[in-house]
Amino acid sequence: MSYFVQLVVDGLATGSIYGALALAIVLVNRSTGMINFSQGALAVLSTFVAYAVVQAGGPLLLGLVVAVAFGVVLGAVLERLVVRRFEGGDPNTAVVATIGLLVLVSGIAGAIWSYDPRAFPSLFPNETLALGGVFVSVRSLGTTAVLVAVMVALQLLFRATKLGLAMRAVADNPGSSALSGLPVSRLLMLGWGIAAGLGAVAGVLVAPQLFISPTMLDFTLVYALAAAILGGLDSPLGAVVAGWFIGVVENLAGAYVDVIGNDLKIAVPFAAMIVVLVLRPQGLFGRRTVVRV
Amino acid sequence: MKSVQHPRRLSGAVALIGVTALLVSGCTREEASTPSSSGTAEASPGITDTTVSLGISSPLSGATAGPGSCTVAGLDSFLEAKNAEGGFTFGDGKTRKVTLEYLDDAYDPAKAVANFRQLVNKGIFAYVGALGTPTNAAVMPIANQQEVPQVLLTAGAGEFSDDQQANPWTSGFVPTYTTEGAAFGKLLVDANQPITVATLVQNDDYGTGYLDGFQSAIEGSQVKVLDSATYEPTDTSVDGQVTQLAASKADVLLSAVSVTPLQVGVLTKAQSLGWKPRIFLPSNTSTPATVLQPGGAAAYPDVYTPSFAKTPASPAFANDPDVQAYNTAFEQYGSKITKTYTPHCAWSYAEGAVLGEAFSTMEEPTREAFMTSLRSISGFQAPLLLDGITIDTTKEDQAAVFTVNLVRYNGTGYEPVQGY
Amino acid sequence: MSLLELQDVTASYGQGSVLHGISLSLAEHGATGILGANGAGKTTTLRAISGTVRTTGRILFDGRDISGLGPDRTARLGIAHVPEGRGTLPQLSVRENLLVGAYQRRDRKQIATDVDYCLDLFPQLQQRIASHAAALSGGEQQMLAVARAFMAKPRLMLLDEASLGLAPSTARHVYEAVRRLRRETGLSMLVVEQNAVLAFSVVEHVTVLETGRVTVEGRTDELMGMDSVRRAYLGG
Amino acid sequence: MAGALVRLRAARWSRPALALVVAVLLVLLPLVSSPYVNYQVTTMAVFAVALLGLNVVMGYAGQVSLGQSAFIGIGAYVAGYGTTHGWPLLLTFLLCCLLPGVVGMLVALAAARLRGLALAMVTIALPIVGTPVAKRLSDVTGGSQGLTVSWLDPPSWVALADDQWRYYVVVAIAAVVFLLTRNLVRGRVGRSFAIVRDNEAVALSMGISPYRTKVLAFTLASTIGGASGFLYLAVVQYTSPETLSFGTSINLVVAMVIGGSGSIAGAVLGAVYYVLVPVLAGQLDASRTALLSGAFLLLVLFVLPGGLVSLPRRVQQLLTRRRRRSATPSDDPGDRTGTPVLTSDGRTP
Repeated sequence: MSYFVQLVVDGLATGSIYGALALAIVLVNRSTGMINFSQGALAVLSTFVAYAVVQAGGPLLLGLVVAVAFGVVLGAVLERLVVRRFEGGDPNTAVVATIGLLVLVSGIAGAIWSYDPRAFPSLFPNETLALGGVFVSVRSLGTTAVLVAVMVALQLLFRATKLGLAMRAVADNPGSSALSGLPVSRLLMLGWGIAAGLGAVAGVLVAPQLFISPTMLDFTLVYALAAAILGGLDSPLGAVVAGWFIGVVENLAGAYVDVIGNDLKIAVPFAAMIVVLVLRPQGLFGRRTVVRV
Repeated sequence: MKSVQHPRRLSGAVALIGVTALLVSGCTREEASTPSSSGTAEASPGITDTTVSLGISSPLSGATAGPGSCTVAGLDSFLEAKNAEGGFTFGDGKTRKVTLEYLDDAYDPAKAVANFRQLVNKGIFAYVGALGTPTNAAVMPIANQQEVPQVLLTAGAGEFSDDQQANPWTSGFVPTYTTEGAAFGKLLVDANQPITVATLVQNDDYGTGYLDGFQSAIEGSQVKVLDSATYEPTDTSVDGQVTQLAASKADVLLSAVSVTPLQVGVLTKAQSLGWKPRIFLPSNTSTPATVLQPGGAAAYPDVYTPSFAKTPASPAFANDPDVQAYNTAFEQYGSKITKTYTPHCAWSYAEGAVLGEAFSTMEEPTREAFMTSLRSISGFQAPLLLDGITIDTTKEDQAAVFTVNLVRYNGTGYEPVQGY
Repeated sequence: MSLLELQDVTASYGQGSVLHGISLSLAEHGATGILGANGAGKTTTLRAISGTVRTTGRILFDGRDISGLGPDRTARLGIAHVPEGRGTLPQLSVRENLLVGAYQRRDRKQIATDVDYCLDLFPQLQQRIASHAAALSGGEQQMLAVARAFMAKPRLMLLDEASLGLAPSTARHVYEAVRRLRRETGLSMLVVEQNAVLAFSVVEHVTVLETGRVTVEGRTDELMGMDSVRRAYLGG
Repeated sequence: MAGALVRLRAARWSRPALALVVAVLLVLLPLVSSPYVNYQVTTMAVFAVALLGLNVVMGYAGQVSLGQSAFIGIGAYVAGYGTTHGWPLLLTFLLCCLLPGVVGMLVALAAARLRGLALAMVTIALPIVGTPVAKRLSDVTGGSQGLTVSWLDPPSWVALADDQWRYYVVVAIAAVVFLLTRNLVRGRVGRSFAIVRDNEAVALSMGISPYRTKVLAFTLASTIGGASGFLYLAVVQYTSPETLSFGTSINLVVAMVIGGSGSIAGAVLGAVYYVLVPVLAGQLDASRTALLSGAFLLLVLFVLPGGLVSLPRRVQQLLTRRRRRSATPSDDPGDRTGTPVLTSDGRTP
């Protein structure tokens, strides 16, 4: 029994990593209506900034603050200088532009810091708690706690603030939003900025486990996209819950189903995702949209 | 979404432009060869009386770029340092400087093949030291068909070293994964007592090679494998696998994990579950500073690893002249290519010396002569190799380095071990 | 002084000009209908005012030249544009659409009152208050678009083809509400409408455009007397 | 206006001539150029076919697919298995098209009702799951070490080198696939793709089932992808799970958009980009390839959001803009209602 619970706990910890990046994806989608493939790369670059602060002898918390500030500015600047060109055009071109950003930003990080993973300090003590035969690392608990706090904050931002409402309106239809006096271009910049700042938080949270390297989040991004879409793209709660779901299901399938094994366990959450999407295209927590013609 | 309308005549114009561009940049059908002015035999491409040109394609971007960049940086450091001293002395009495052309294949076999062909087209003499099993596997048949040396590969898959009859133009440098796995097996068998083992291996030739070597070594002994798990190099975490293996409560964990953060994850997770077996780590993820210290390896009774090269950063080797020469050369040349260290940097540096050794007995400026020289090195003490490890290229089914020393972590660095 | 004054305004999309020097003026609390055939430049005139198309010439709003300002700036000055084709935010609920309309306002209590007023104006929206705008019928979407524009507490509303694609009874219903809105709030309006009967129910002045130029203008009752106008726009 | 007419007439006259010139050049090229150039052009043909398939589903039918690499992979594995087991070449080729086509159709049957990102995630599952499956089926696929083949050597009756022979075989097959696809997308099927892409409601009202149309597009795309897998093996002579990795899929989507989405020539240009940019980046600085190719990608998109294929149009546009300074970015004049639905080649149906 404790073996089972341990696997679930491990899965939740991994799922929190997926969820952290998924939140940033959801945020950009809700505030600009786009999917940003460079989300992970931006997070990595911001995390490298935190790394540089720590290398220079600064405390990690300062590094985090600097990284978040850097992320916000980076996101806003990229939106203004690069992404703006592709807004309102062919959505495929916009997505490919974000892939271009992904490649470019990873390349910049690689040119400055090289590619081999480096150890990264943790905000939380490197200890393990034993709870009735189940072991949980303080780091995972801390990561999850921050994640939940961020998720609640985002949920509040979108559901309960005027700014959140304005960001959603702009994501939905920028032209129509402008007619109500919304400062569309500033809101788009802000959306990218906040998302990249959030990405910096996610990066600093997961870097102690994943080690920092330019490609740190490349594969996590796939899981994070799956979590974001499974959760229903417009729901922070959905993104986090779906991240956990993927982490847990993967672990259990790998450990208990011999045919699947550790090599094919990745297929299980994806299969689940397909089933969910076919039955409920708006995702687990997404709001249903009925389009009348 | 609006579609873009394109005039149809474009397609023709476009193809025309493309083909013309290629024709302009392309070469004539004559084989590009750089004849040597003198010498009894006609010189192979890429070698003159004063220069020889080598090529390598490794992953220099993407997830495997860390080790990949090191295979270029270490080799380049050795070659450039030697060039700065005047060059390499060849068996025909001439002194030549070596140039190294390197390209990025991002671990993509199709790109590696294209890179290989590009390098050959540019007229390299030999293709050396490339990293990656699928990439080198894709290049191997072409290299052997075109009779271009594809040698001293930084790839531990057996297929590059197992059969030199079938692939006479290919050779591996680093010990095969099988060699490393077998060394662990032998250590346990020699202890002559019942020992239980759990294994975690990468789901590819690296993992299976490791496991095969280990299992054939323990066959018929008192050593039992209780549980095995695999992981994908793309996994975010291997906590689930470690939890699964911890349930076996085995005495030994063989952790053939090639990804640094995942290997650290293994070390952290097992002890957090209260499972403290003896740990076997592969040679590429056992650097004290980047793996053992972050993973808290001191908590385990013993951590073993196969080793054949000195760790340049280790204080134990601070006064070693080889290490000092390496550090100087790397600072000057290699650091332009990568700023992070993996053992591959030291390995490929040593590989440069092996090339030099082969050049020193090469009496004709031909690829055939080069292969003959390269295949007849034995007892060569390359720089950075541990005492007792020598290069022997005369075995038909082994890589250039086919012995490893098992060493044990002592909290700061490694020390030789006598037994389990 | 008139609230809105266009002086020799031209506008173009890429290649060809659509407006060739339009001049018109609208008094405070007044309402003018713009009539004309397809392609005459009616929608472009509204777009020129709200700043969604590039123009030359002068556009004075409350005495201030607003030409060259973007739609968000003109909106903040008090111009609410209800675009052709229902300007709603499909992924947002009806209530959220109304709140977005009130984005520039700070008077929270009055906003709540105005939401209630809108729901009183368009009772159908009351039942759909939590639905996505995308789930509304065409008529309901048009009502929502008008209500959202009103939520900005504008001084001028630009209403573009509010009857387009609606069943005649629904269209009448929308225009009845617009008339009530005008009566009760004194809101100034520019109304573009194919269906002149509906337009005439709201406006007291009319401007007729032909291929980007003003050809006729005058009070509604004057134009009703003109044969050409009656034939062209009132079906006899 | 008159100038444009003259240009059009000239274009009509010169098209067959131009096609002839291109064909002759393509035939002569391998005889004079180096094996390396031949190899690269052959590789371009391989990826042009892969991009053509992707273009059918993404460019023409407007459905996102991040799974194209999986079909190349399946095609390459089928070709490898067929070659090592001595199947006749034609049969191998047909199976290379058929099997990926069936897989593509099955996935589409489940997923074609989805849109946008949901569809993207379902399709990305193919390479994500396909990679470990390929490793698992090591008896057929050679596992992670891959499958090395030696085939398509020139028969004894032709006096051609390996690279020349493979060039002709691959380019000929690619040309046939291009011709067939071109006729398809310019015909009734292509029109239904365009209608479904632009407006599913309109499609329904015209009696076109968006669902069936999408399934057809996916099936075609995966079939063509399988064909390119066959060609891939012919050129590279090796395949491994890396071939079907999702990174390849992403790169293909990039190349398709860069070339020009919804355009036959765009597929060719995209392939040229796909093959040449890594070479260029490697020439500039092999240890900064990611940075260089990312920057290059953004640069091209910035200048040519419509892809490389829009270059002549873009040049023309810039020239006109210089002439008439008042021009603004194009936008639909709102007074006109009921814009006709355009097919991909600009005619009304």
